[in-house]
Amino acid sequence: GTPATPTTAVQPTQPPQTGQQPTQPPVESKGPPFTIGISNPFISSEYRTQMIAELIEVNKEYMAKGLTTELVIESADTDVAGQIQQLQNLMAKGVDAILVNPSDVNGLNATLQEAVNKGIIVISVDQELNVPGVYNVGIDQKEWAKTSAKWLAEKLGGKGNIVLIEGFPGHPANVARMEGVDEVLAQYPDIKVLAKDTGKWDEATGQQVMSNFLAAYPNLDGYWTQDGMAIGALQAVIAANPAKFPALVGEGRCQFLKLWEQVLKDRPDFETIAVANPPGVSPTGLRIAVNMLLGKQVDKSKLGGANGLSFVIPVPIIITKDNLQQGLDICKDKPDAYLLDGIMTDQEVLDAFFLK
Amino acid sequence: MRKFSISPPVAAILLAIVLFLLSGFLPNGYGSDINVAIAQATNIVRLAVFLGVIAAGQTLVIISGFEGIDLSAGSVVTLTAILTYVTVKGEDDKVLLALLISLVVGALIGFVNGLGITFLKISPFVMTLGMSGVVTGLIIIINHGNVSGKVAPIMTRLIARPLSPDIPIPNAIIIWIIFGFLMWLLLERSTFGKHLFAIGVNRVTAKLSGVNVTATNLAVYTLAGALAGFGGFLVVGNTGVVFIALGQPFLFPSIAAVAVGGTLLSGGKGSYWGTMAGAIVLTLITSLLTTMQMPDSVRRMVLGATLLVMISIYGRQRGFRQ
Amino acid sequence: MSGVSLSARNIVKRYGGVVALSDGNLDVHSGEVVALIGANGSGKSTMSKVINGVVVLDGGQLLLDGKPVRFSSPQAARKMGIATVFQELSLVSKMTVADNIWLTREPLKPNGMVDRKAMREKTEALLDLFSGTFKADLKPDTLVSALHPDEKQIVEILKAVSLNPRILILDEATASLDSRQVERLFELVKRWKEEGKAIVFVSHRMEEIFRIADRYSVLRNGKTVGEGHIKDITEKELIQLMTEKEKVFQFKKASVEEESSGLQQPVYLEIENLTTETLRGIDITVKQGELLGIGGLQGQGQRDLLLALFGDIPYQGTVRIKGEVVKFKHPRQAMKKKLALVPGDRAKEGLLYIRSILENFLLPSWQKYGFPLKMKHARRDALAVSERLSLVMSGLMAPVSSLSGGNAQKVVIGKWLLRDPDCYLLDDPTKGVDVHTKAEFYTLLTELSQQGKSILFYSSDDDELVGLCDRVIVLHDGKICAELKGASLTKENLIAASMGVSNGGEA
Amino acid sequence: MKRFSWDEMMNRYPAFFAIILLVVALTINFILQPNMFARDTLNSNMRVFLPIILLSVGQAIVILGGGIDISVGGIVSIVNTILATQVGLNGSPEKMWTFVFVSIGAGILAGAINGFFIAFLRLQPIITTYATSFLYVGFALFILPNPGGGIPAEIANVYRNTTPLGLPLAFYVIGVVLLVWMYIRSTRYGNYLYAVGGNAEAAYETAVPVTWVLFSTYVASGFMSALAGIAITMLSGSGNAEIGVPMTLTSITAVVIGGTALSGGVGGVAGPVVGAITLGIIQNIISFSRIDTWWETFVKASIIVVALAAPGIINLLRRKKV
Ligand SMILES: Nc1ncnc2c1ncn2[C@@H]1O[C@H](COP(=O)(O)OP(=O)(O)OP(=O)(O)O)[C@@H](O)[C@H]1O
Ligand SMILES: Nc1ncnc2c1ncn2[C@@H]1O[C@H](COP(=O)(O)OP(=O)(O)OP(=O)(O)O)[C@@H](O)[C@H]1O
Ligand SMILES: [Mg+2]
Ligand SMILES: [Mg+2]
Repeated sequence: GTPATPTTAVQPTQPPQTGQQPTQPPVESKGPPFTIGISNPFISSEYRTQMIAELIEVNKEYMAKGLTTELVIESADTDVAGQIQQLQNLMAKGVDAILVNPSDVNGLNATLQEAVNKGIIVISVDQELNVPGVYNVGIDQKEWAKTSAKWLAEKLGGKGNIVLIEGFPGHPANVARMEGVDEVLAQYPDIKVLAKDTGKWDEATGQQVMSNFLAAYPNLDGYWTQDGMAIGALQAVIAANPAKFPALVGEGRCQFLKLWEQVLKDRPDFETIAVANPPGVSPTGLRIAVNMLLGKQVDKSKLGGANGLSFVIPVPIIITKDNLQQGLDICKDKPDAYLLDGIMTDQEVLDAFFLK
Repeated sequence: MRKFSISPPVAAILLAIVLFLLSGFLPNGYGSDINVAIAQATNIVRLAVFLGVIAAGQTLVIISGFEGIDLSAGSVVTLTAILTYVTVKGEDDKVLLALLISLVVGALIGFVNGLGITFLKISPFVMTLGMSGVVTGLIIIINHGNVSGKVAPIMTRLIARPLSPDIPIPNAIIIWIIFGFLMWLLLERSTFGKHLFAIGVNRVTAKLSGVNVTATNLAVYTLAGALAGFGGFLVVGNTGVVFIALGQPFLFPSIAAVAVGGTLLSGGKGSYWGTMAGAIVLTLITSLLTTMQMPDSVRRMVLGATLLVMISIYGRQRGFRQ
Repeated sequence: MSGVSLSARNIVKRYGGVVALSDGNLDVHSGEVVALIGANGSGKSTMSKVINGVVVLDGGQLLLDGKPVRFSSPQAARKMGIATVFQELSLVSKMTVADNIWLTREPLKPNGMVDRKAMREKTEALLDLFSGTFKADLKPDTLVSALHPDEKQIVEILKAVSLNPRILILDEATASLDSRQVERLFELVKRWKEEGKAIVFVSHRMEEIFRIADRYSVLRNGKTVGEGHIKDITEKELIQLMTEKEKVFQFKKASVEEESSGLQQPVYLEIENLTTETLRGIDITVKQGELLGIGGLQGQGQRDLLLALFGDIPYQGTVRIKGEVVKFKHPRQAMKKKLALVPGDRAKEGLLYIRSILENFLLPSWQKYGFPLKMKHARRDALAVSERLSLVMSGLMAPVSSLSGGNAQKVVIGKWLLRDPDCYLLDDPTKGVDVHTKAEFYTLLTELSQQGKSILFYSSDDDELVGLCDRVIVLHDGKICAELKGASLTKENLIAASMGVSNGGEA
Repeated sequence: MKRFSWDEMMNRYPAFFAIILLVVALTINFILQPNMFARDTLNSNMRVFLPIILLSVGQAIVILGGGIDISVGGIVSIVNTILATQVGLNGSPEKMWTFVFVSIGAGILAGAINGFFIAFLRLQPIITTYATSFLYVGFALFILPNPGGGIPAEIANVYRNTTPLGLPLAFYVIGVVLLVWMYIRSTRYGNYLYAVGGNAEAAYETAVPVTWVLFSTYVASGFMSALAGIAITMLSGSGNAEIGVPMTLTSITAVVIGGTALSGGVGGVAGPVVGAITLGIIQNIISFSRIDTWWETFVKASIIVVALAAPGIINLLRRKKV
């Protein structure tokens, strides 16, 4: 039969008993090694490739200790239906926990619910979902955006003309971030937002949009952008080569830091900020999952979010002109596309989120 | 009595000019400032360069007829951009090697497309669509280790920067003009080009006039691949960075640019000048809608409507009743 | 069935620059067979398409039972009881025989589904009309693509007949039928006539016309030039009507001396036992400067002979050019050996309709102009050829589609003149070409042969063959059935030989 | 008996090759995933495949008639956004029913727009539907600029969890679609469709209402796209204007794998249904075969290309033998 345990009362570490049909994953409390599944519907981004690579890396640690088996990774460019298929395949493979980076705010709800009902620990990484029983692990997107928005507002002395380049409109992370930006800007009535456009989270579009803006508003005071689009935007500024660079927001990618360093050679007074958006939240999520599977008790008081199921990971690093060198040092032996990152250690995870 | 008619590329250019002039009156337009207007116009043309180059191969395969189309162009752009990026590693003297690699890899992929289309008689649409998936697969295989590389200063200098501080014409535009001239040479002043038009109109006539239809068809897909490869090289020179989704956004606009430029989608008639004009029109419309702060929904609808109008004007087919 | 009569008066029909009908007339009544006769391209098929509503007419009038009608579509004509056997067939090859025959008129079951069983039975009943004349595996469920040409033709006939029309147009319905099948068709035609159907019969075979038709109507270059009762006219007179030239061109036979000097010319082309799908062992020798005519009814392998020589279709046998054995696998190779082919269907095989006259002229020759192409030279050469051919055009950059049929045909020949080949293979080059242009062609051909070019000249126009050629071979069923030259080269002999009556001078 | 040739076989049973492919794929999948025929697994797979199956059916009808429809994904998006915004997460079943009908109306209207341009104005299908796909996705974005909204979970669960007689709901839907198709196929209209796709000129001469038949194929495609849109909305329960976009090319691939040639007039609807299922199964095989993550896309795309090329390869080999 199907499990009837109400999801709200689920104790993830004590999954409900179910029948022994061969089609059902073995869900009764069992010991290690555990199998953890990953569902990622979008591979055409460096964030995601770094995320997958780090997950594999961190899992090796646990494999060595005999706590987990090899990860079951479902990762391909696909749509909502495709991700539902990914999740179903993971369930069919009998995984003990699923880390999912969702492609849609509500589209996976029923499927994830099904997984939760099967006693699988489901963790949504990077993006917050509002599904009973599904945990979230990620940074606070709103706070993340506020950090750089505040920096920009202060750099402009509280007044000036700016433009905004956002990611995919309506994407949950983007919505949260833009809310944060709006909140900050609301405190600076003299900062005027001339225009806002989507850079679709990619460099080329960001570059195009910024080029358009620079042509339309040659005397721009500053701009706020996020993630991958920041490199494109900065490239556009360099190409346009205005007398005075607008104050601008950057991103935590090695490529950006190197560009920053380069610009400084010509314009020593150039300033920007890079707030890391760490793919490392996923491996951190993996650590949380493993510890939950091992029966460690989560300290509910440390969780936030609508359902009280969100693990909020602190932003690992913020680079300003003061610690640029630190960032560049990290980047020394890293590929250009590397995103400044932070993966919490097992101990840090235990200290931060679990009952002693 | 001669009917008043206007050639499609000219129509596209006129449309572009009219749109641009109108854009001046928009709230965020250039207004009366001639310098801003010039800057804006230059910028739009500069942005059109990359679309224009990528649409070059598309122009060729569409001219070759038999429902010719290249849906793998987007992923080839990404692939060669990544290859350029990792080959150059910031060193000027590797740039030529990277260019060569881009062209050869693009040509190889195009060649495989051509083999499937000419010998296995797979429809170009399906063949190049499938190939696009394969190339995307290759990109992921190459990219998963997080590619490490860098474009060379000379690439940035030659592609992304203006000619000189005093002459604010971006080099990209100059490259495009030279490229356009070469494309013209190929299409209008070479035997290959003449044969290409011939197979696009009528393959039987072409064969009976001594044209090697098979070889020409194979060559055109190979060349289209190489041109997409060149597009990838240029694009990475402009962005300075690579990422997996670099080329895909260029794919459908590249087909639209060809259509707007008046190249007959059934093959046998068209020009690269038209495609250049088409690329400018599309870039202009996109940028106009951006300036007008139109939401994405309106932008897409306007783009769709524009295309529909353009093809209604010169894309009609013959009716059954004569 | 009540009586019916249809008349077409002063029909005008243009296709772009080509005038297919300039003054077409036709009358047909219940219970009679009218033969619509004319040379190739004289407008017979166009007339059929005017009557059955497939094309829009540019002028003239259709009267059905005395009342003017306009057909806005094939449906409209069909509603009035007009059915057509199309020369090019109107079959969908990926559908079955039954589906094709009953398309749009499928018998339905009460639930709206096609009653396949009834349709099969009805098809079988129809096939019975021709029973015994085709292979047993032609069944209602056979795909049309799997049929032989004669079987397809039968299906096309049955398709029209199944409409039980008042007026039936048979456009060259006998062209690909064998004699037994033709016999059967004629029996049927007689029966239909008795039933009161009106029948328009298009054919190039005189013998058939005299057997079956009651009246005739002759088209020449889009104009009806004679109508009357068959019994009032002889075969010879009819042919005369069809072919009579306004005396613009006098065929000048090469004088005896020239002919004998021609005999001393070296051999250019030797063909031994050439065999293809349609050709069954052809042996020909052509001398330099010889103008060799190829005659015979349409579709006896003339086209294959030319295409095989030009490397477009595979063949067995030996071909020698100036003693050297060649086997071309692609027209390009034939071109390199200085051969040229003027194909039969200029629209489908000879021209790039939407491209310019210049490009059409130069298509086989671009390599000569280097890279970048020396357009000035190319234009100069094209202009020279167009002047030599007195091409009537608005300019070299105008598309070929803007030219009239005769001028378009000049372009097809002109593109080879530019390459100056040693040997021309001509596949009915004067089809649908007006008299003046024909005259110019004749002059050109004579000139070319005087310059020592060998010419293989297939024509469906017997006058041309007789008037121009040094020697004519007549093909019948893939074989040479007669060779006519000198005194034996007369039109009478040629026609006789074409019909397969091999009493022609087997000189 | 030369008549019963391979060509005839492929023509009579166009799904033949597709079914072989499906059987092979199922066998491999079964080896890798022994529980795949269990009720839950079967149901969970089939409910995911259903939207694309429905879409492929519509696409197949257009392709049979000699066209192609690039806008199907856009229509799916419109339907999805209508349902997600108008029914809402807390809507009633009555509301759902109402808007299911509205959605179907919208799908038919969108199809009719395509049909109008293609059948009556005689524009090229590929570029016309490409243009309208912008219109449709733009319109969907207009209805629902940001992902969100949805339909009530209970209604979604009906779709997800209904398994009458232990068989997935999708089987019944497919059954009904195939029955309806078999009915249509055996009406006059069915014959018209094949005639128009096979030889429009001959069909016209035979008094088939060619223009209307062409028009109807796009309407049918719009209708099926609406059904696909309803299915995917029931599957995901949420609204997203981009939801249909990736489905277009998949539907075309499914049709071709299903043995329906892009040239029209050959094939059927059963083949594309099989093709769509095969594509889904291939995805499963990749997933269960434990291929290195980074190779998955490449392997999958290569399998699809080989599947697309297979009939061509077989033909080439047969030609060689003859
Ligand atoms: N890609 C294609 N798609 C559809 N039909 C084609 C294609 N390529 C050639 N054809 C058909 O083949 C015929 C001529 O091409 P073919 O390949 O035979 O010539 P060729 O390449 O010049 O010959 P060869 O291969 O001997 O050099 C034409 O009738 C044309 O319709
Ligand atoms: N669709 C068309 N487009 C252009 N020209 C055409 C078309 N159909 C026929 N013609 C031209 O119209 C003229 C008359 O053609 P039609 O087919 O009526 O001749 P016909 O008497 O039937 O010849 P045949 O004996 O060869 O069948 C020819 O010059 C032909 O080339
Ligand atoms: Mg060939
Ligand atoms: Mg005719």
